[in-house]
Parts: sequence; C-alpha cells; structure tokens
Amino acid sequence: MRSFLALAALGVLGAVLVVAVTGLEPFGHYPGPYGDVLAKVVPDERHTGQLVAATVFDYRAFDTLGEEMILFAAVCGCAALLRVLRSEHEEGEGAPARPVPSFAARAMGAALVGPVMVLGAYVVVHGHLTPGGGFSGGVVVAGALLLAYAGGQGLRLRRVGSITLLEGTEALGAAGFLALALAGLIAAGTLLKNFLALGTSGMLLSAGTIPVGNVAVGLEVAGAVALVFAEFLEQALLEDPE
Amino acid sequence: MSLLAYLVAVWLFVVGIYGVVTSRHLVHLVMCLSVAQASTYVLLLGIGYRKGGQAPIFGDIPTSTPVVDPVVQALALTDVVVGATVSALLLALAVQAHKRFGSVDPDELNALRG
Amino acid sequence: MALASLAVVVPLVTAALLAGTTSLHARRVADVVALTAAAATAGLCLALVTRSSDHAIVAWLGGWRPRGGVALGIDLYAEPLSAGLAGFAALLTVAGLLVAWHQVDTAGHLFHALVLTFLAGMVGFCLSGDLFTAFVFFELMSVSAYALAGFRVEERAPVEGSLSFAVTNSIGSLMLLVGIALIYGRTGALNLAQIGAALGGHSPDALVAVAFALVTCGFFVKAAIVPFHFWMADAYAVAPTSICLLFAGAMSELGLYGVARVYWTAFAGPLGPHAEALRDVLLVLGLATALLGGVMCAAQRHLKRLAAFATVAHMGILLCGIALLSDAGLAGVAVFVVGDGLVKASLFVSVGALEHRRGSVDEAALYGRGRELKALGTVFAIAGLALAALPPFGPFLGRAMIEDAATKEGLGWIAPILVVASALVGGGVLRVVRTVFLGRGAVPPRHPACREAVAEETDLARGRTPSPTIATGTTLLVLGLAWGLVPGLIDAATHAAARFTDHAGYAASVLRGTAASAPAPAGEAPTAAAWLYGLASGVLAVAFALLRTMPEGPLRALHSGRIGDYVAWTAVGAAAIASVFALTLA
Amino acid sequence: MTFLQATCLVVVALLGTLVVFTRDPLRQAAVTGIFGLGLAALFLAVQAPDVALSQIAIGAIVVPVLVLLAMAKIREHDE
Repeated sequence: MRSFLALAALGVLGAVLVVAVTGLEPFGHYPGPYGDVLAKVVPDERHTGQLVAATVFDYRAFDTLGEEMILFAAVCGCAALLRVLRSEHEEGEGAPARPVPSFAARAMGAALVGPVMVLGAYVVVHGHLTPGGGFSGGVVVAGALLLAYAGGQGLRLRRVGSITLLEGTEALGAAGFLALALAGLIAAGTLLKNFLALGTSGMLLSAGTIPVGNVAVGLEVAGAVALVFAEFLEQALLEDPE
Repeated sequence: MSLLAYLVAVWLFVVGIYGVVTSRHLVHLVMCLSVAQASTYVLLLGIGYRKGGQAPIFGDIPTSTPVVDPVVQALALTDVVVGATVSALLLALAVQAHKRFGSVDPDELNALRG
Repeated sequence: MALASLAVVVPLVTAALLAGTTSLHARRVADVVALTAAAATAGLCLALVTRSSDHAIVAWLGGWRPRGGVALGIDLYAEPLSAGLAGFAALLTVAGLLVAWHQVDTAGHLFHALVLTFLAGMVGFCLSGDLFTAFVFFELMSVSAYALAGFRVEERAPVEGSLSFAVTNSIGSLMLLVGIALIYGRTGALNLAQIGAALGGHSPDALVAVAFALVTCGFFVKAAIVPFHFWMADAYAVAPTSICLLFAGAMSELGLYGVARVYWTAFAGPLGPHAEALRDVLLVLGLATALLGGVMCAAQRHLKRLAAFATVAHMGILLCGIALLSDAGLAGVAVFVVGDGLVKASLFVSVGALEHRRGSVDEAALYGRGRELKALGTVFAIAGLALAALPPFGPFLGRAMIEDAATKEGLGWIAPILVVASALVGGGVLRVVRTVFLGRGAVPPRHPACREAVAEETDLARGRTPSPTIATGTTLLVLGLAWGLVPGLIDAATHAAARFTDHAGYAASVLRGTAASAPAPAGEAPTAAAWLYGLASGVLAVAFALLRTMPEGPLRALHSGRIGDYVAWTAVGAAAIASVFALTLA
Repeated sequence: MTFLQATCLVVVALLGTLVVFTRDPLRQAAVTGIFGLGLAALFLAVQAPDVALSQIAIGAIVVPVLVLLAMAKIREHDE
C-alpha cells in the first residue's frame, strides 16, 4: 500500500521534474554570470588561480563558515547521541579479547601512518594552488589516524585521553576559522575580509587568508572525522545493557 | 543527449526516496538517502559544466581559457559535507535504535504513534 | 554593519569554546556562558531592529560588493522583521537555557554547544540575503535540532522521534537544494535580489514554477504543513522541555519565514500575475493544516503531543496569513508569531513542570492528580484561553489582523474556519485543566504512546519545580498576554511588513546600495467582527473542553509513527504541489 | 557531451539504483563505496577535481567506515 502510494507520487514528481529540467540550458552551456565574473576577477584580486578555493574561502567564505559549523554541530551531536550512559559499561577485564591484527597487518599500518599523514598535510597546505584543500586533506589525516588504530597502536581511546585530544583539535579548528573571520572584522572592518598580503600567485605563501582558512578547516575536519570514528568504535566495543 | 545529466539527477533523486520509503533496515535507509543526496551533486555540476571548459584552476593554463563554473563546485563541496554529516548523525541514531528497540527495522520502532 | 555579522558569530564562537572545554565539568560556568552568549545575540538582533527602522542594513561579507548588478559575495540583510524574528529566537533560547538550568545530563557542555549552534543557524537563516547561504544555515539549525531532539538517548521514544525528524527533514532539505539548483541554472545567481531581478520581466515557465514549488516544499517540511507535518508531534514529544519551546516557538516559524522571504525577494516579480492561483493553493494548505492540527490536538491524551499539534494548527493559521500575499496579512503573521510563540513556549514549560511533579504526561494517568497544583493549573487555563485567541491577548491580536486582512481581500469566509481551529486547540488545553487539575467529568482513555516510563529530566526528584522554570514559564506567559496590548504595535508591524514585501526596494538596497524609501502605511486596529470572532472562539473552546470525547475519525491511524509512511506522504505532497504549481503558475 | 561523461552518467545511475535495491547492508556498504567512486569519476569528467577529491574522501573512506562500524555494533546481537 505504502510503496504503491510512493511509486505513484514519485512517478508524478519525477515527471514534473523532467519537465522542469527541460527548461534548463542544455548540458555544456553554463549561462553565467556568477562563475564567469569570478573567473575574470579572481586572478587579479586574490592572486590565485584556484577559483574554487577563492570562492570557498573568500567570496563565499560565509557558506564555508556555516558548513564547518554544521560539521562541528554534527560531531557534537554524534558525541552526545553516542555518549556512554551510566547504565552501560565498558567490557570488563574478563571479556574475550578482540582478535589482534597479525604482525604483518600492524607493520603495514604503522608504516603507512607517516606517509598518509604527510600526504594529508600536503593536500591541506596546497589547497589554494591545486585541487583538494582543507576538507579532503583533513579526511586523509583522519584516515591516517584510523590506520594507526588498525595498526593496533591506539586501543582504549577513552582511557588514553585521545578523545579529549581530538575534541580539542576539532574545537581548535572550528575556533580557528571563526577567529580568521573575526580577524577580518577587526583588521579590515568586515567579517571574513582578507587582511593578509596577497603575495605572488602560485607561491605556497600567497593568496592572503585562503591558505590559513585551509589549514583551520583541515584541522577541524581531521579532528571531527577522527572523533566520529572514535565514538563509533567505542560503541562497537561497548557491552549492551541487558 | 543534452538532457542526460539532468535526467540522471532526477532518477537518483526519485530512486533514493523510493529506497527510503521501502527500506526495512535503518543503515540501508541512510545509504538510500545518500543516493538521493547524490542527485544534487550531479544536478549542480551538470548545470555549471561548459563544453570544452577546463577545470577552474589557472595553474598551467592561461587565465583566458574558458573554464567551467567554479561556483557550483563550491556549492557541491558544501553539499558533500552536509550529506556526510547527516549520514553520520543518522547512523548514530541507528546504533541507538538498535540498542533501545533491539531492531533496526524502521517499521518496528513503535514508541510513538497517533 | 558589524552587528549583523556578530549576531551570527557570537553564538558560534561560544559554542566552539564550550565544546573545546567539555571535559572540564564546570556545569554552572557553561550555563552562564551560554546564557550570556544567547542574551548578547538577542541584544545584537534587537539593536539591528532599531538601527534598521529607517533603512535596511546590508552587510557584504568579505567586503565583496556587487558589480554591475552581479553579487560576488554574500550579504546579510537586516530589516525589522528579519532581525526581529532572529531576536525572538534568541530570546526563546535564553528561556530554553533557563529551563535547562536543572536538567541533569548535558553530556559535558555538548548540550550548550548544540543549543548555541542551533541559535546561530536560526539567526544566520533569518539574516541571509543569499539563497544558498540560507540553505547552509537552515541545515546548521536542522543538524543541531536532530541531535537535540534525540538528546535523551537512554529512552526509546527520543531515538525514534529524532530518526523520523532527521529523515523527513533531510528529504525536505534535498527538495530545497534541488529547487536552488534549478534557480541557479536559470539565473546564474544565488543572491535573492539578483535572482528577483533576473527572473522579473519574464513570464514564468515550468522550470520557475517547479523550482519555487520545491523550495516551498522544503520549507513546508520544517513548518509542518499538511501533508509534511507527521514528524512534528514525534519530535516535539520527545525533546527535552527546554528544546521543545525553541522548536515550537521559533524553528517551525522559520520554515514559513523562508517561504515569505524567498517569495517576496525573488519570485514576487515573475509570479505576481499569478498571485491569485498561488493564493488559492496556499490557502487550501493553510486551512487544511489548521483544521487537522486542531482536531489532532483536541484528540490527544499525551500532553506533549497535544502541544505539538497545537503548533501544527497555528502553523496553518500563519500560512493562511502569508497566503493573502498582502502587507496587512503579513503584519498579522508577524504579530501572531511572537504572541503565540510566547504562550506556546509557556505551555511547553508548564507541561514539563507537570511531568516533573507527577512523573507522567498521560492525561489519563494524571486524572485529578493536579488538584493541589493550583498555580500550574491557572497557568494552563490562561494559556488555553490565550491559545484560543480570546481577546485581548497576543495571539488574539495576530489572528484578528489576519482575519481583517482576509476580509479586505474578499476572503472573509476563512475567519470562521480559523476560529474553529483555534477553539479546538484552546479546547484541548482547557480539557486538560478540567481532567488533570479539576478532576471533573469523563475519564479519558489511555494513550498508547504514554506507556513509556518517563525519565527524570531534572535532578530534583519529584520535588518542587525548579524556580528558574517557574520564573521562565510565568514570564513567557505574561509577555505573551501583554504582547496584544503593546501600544503602536499594529502600526510598527504594518510598516515592517510593507518593508518586507517591497521587492523593488529590496533589490535596490542590495544591488545598488540605495536606501529604499519604504511606504509607511498606517495599521488598523481589529474590527468589531474580529473581536466577535475572538470571543466566539473563546466560548467555543470552553464548550469543546467540556465534551466527553473529541471526534477524530480515521486521522489518528494515519499518524502511524513509521518513517516510511511519513516519507511517502512527503513525496505525495511534493508531487501534488509541484504539479499544481507547474500547471497554474507557468 | 563526451563519451566519457555519458558513460560515467549511465554508470552512476545504474550504481545508484543498485545501492537502493541491495537490501543487505554489508553488501550495500561495498556497493555504496563503488557508487561513491563512480561519482568521483563523473566529477573528474566534468572538470570538478576538487569535488571529486572530497567525494573520494567521503564516499570511499568516511561513510563506508562509519557503516561498517555501525554494522559491527548492530550485528553483534543478531548472531
């Protein structure tokens, strides 16, 4: 009954949407003007050729601010929803040990942590020159932390205090991006306004606040993703209350 | 042919929602939602594409080269993050639902009705 | 200039600081810091209201002003109505945090951080002059809200309610985003004023109509307009009391604000010639929502669900006010939002207090057990009468202005329907006074949803109601009652609404930086007919309260609690609205 | 539209459908990962390398890992 209702409704909705999209310019004929204006002004005004980075971290930086805060709120939300309640408890000492990864797997994991971490950092700091940036790079760094875990080096997250550390990193990244936005307000009179020297296009230290924003976002994303991984892992290790 | 990208977007949207309606497993439901979410990426990038345009990064190409729209890419980036965060939250809720109800069938969650 | 930016950034910075120090366990410090931030946000928004009383404040973030009519960056746009709504949300946040003062489990400072990101989302959404930015902050609000609704994870109901909430609202957000993408594909613009300029002057085609339909549906999901309303009772019944009052008083209203904002900035030009058709569709939806919400409210035995369906009914009344597409109607909506929001927030606080004192929210289980709680019973009774729009309180003034505006448009016949809807809501609340606080009359049957054990939200086990809760609940109610008596309110609201609907002035102030000279029409006090309608709905509410059972028909069975059903209805609603818009507006 | 783009679009549509109709969540997690990579390929084909990288990070790392962790929790009692 429900699926028939849904089929009929979605059939109609799909048909209406098809009619609507026929009103769009044909594929391959972007009408502008927004993107074209940006393509014209960014290289001179922002000293970077990475139009997407300039859009994300300057012209539409407020969206990115909101996006980072969505990520932040979601991480707070996951941490709150998965918090360990008093009625629950961690596996006791006598609980069966989880299978230990083989030596080869651990060695592989450990050997990869460093290079993957470096790769992530590289992607983050080159965000104003090449594709990638804070978001992709941050996830890669979080992936490195996961590898470290898979390598058997970070068991018992809560006890080691790494969750607190990750929380701190995440909040620091979020606060960092907010601070960058506020610095624009203080130094240049407008929220999110660039206040750093633009430098020479193509150099690592150029494009003003864009690379700084990338680093802040990278920190936040790395902390956030790793934190969510940690929360889910901790749940998987919990005993359910019966 | 010029409509293919948009039609694929419409299809993903519709089929994703159909999956959500008929889903019998919360984790499956979350994945269906992400399929519907993917329709917005395809639609946005399809709209911003320009025939023969290069990626909007003037590194090795002169700044007079025609490029595809950077704005939709910025929007899609935000969209990807939003989709992922919602998935993470829903998965956290699915884990809790399993703890409280002993089931992940959305039709067997029955604490509320009427 | 900086005021608008700070109103968004202050709660966000505070949230980041609180979350970063979550392991310090300094609970009262977190309470005070969060309260200060929310109060500061409210102050900033109210300062924006006064500063923008002559001409709107446009803040171009990053300093990127538009060139040749093309917006390069994002603007925040503050005028009395938008800044006022943001300020109202901030005030309710202060109230919510006060109610949460004695909430036991706040998961470190995560609860406070989430409340503040929720607030920042609402403020950013209200002030955004850019369609996609509005979407981003709408999502910030939503994501925080999902987590807050499910905050009491130790129980079953919050998990289920939060899941329904998150899934249906995510689908709403998707529709909104598809609509935004379609608009961008047509205009190449995201700035609302620029979209309005690009769309204006062309007669709308299917693309424009469907895009507007999808944006509207996305907002309607949040506003719980029929048939997108199913999730609302489930989410509101399970959230902590402190959050319920924010949801009912501010979040739902923001959905309708979104529709109004997008219509009057971007679509009023192209859709203007089809305003009649649009009005009919919105009116049908509004009246259906008002009646369904009223019937379901009166049929409830679960007090939090009762309050939630009261919200649904009032969303319907608000939509009717917007549907008139007139300044006078919108002015009534603005007045109603505040008056009704305050009273409803106080009702949620009172239900929370009752739950705290008697350990239940089931009317049957509570029968006669509220006899000693005289003060609380009085609050319930006054709230019931005010929600029934009895003159001269806040909700009455708003509804009266909507009714008079409707009469002016030749739609006087909707007034009696709104009377019935309000009376059903007020009757439901007054019936609770009869059964719980007076212990008179028929015993209501038990409600299946009430069998859930009610966990303690506060650490004072069944003792007195915490004094911050009493103070907050009473203050909210008194403010809601007094709202109808504020001198000059009608003129101010009418002026603000005229500014809000002036799309040419909006475009000029955003794209060309000229201070629009807004027309300043005088408002009109409620007519005798509106007073009579107000009295009638008060009397009718008392009559409903005395009835043994309320007719509910098969409606209740539709509210099955199943996510799949809810999403199916969402698809039905979207398909219907999109096809009707495509046929009549294009 | 180039042949590459058309192919990617069709593949993405098929994989998306497959995700919806794969009812076993563990198998679905794998299909979702492939769907995510398909999307990334499509994004590269329409000159959106930034989005493609994010999509790989999300679609191939974050979401599948979260699904597997959630399933690890959920399945522990079903066995």
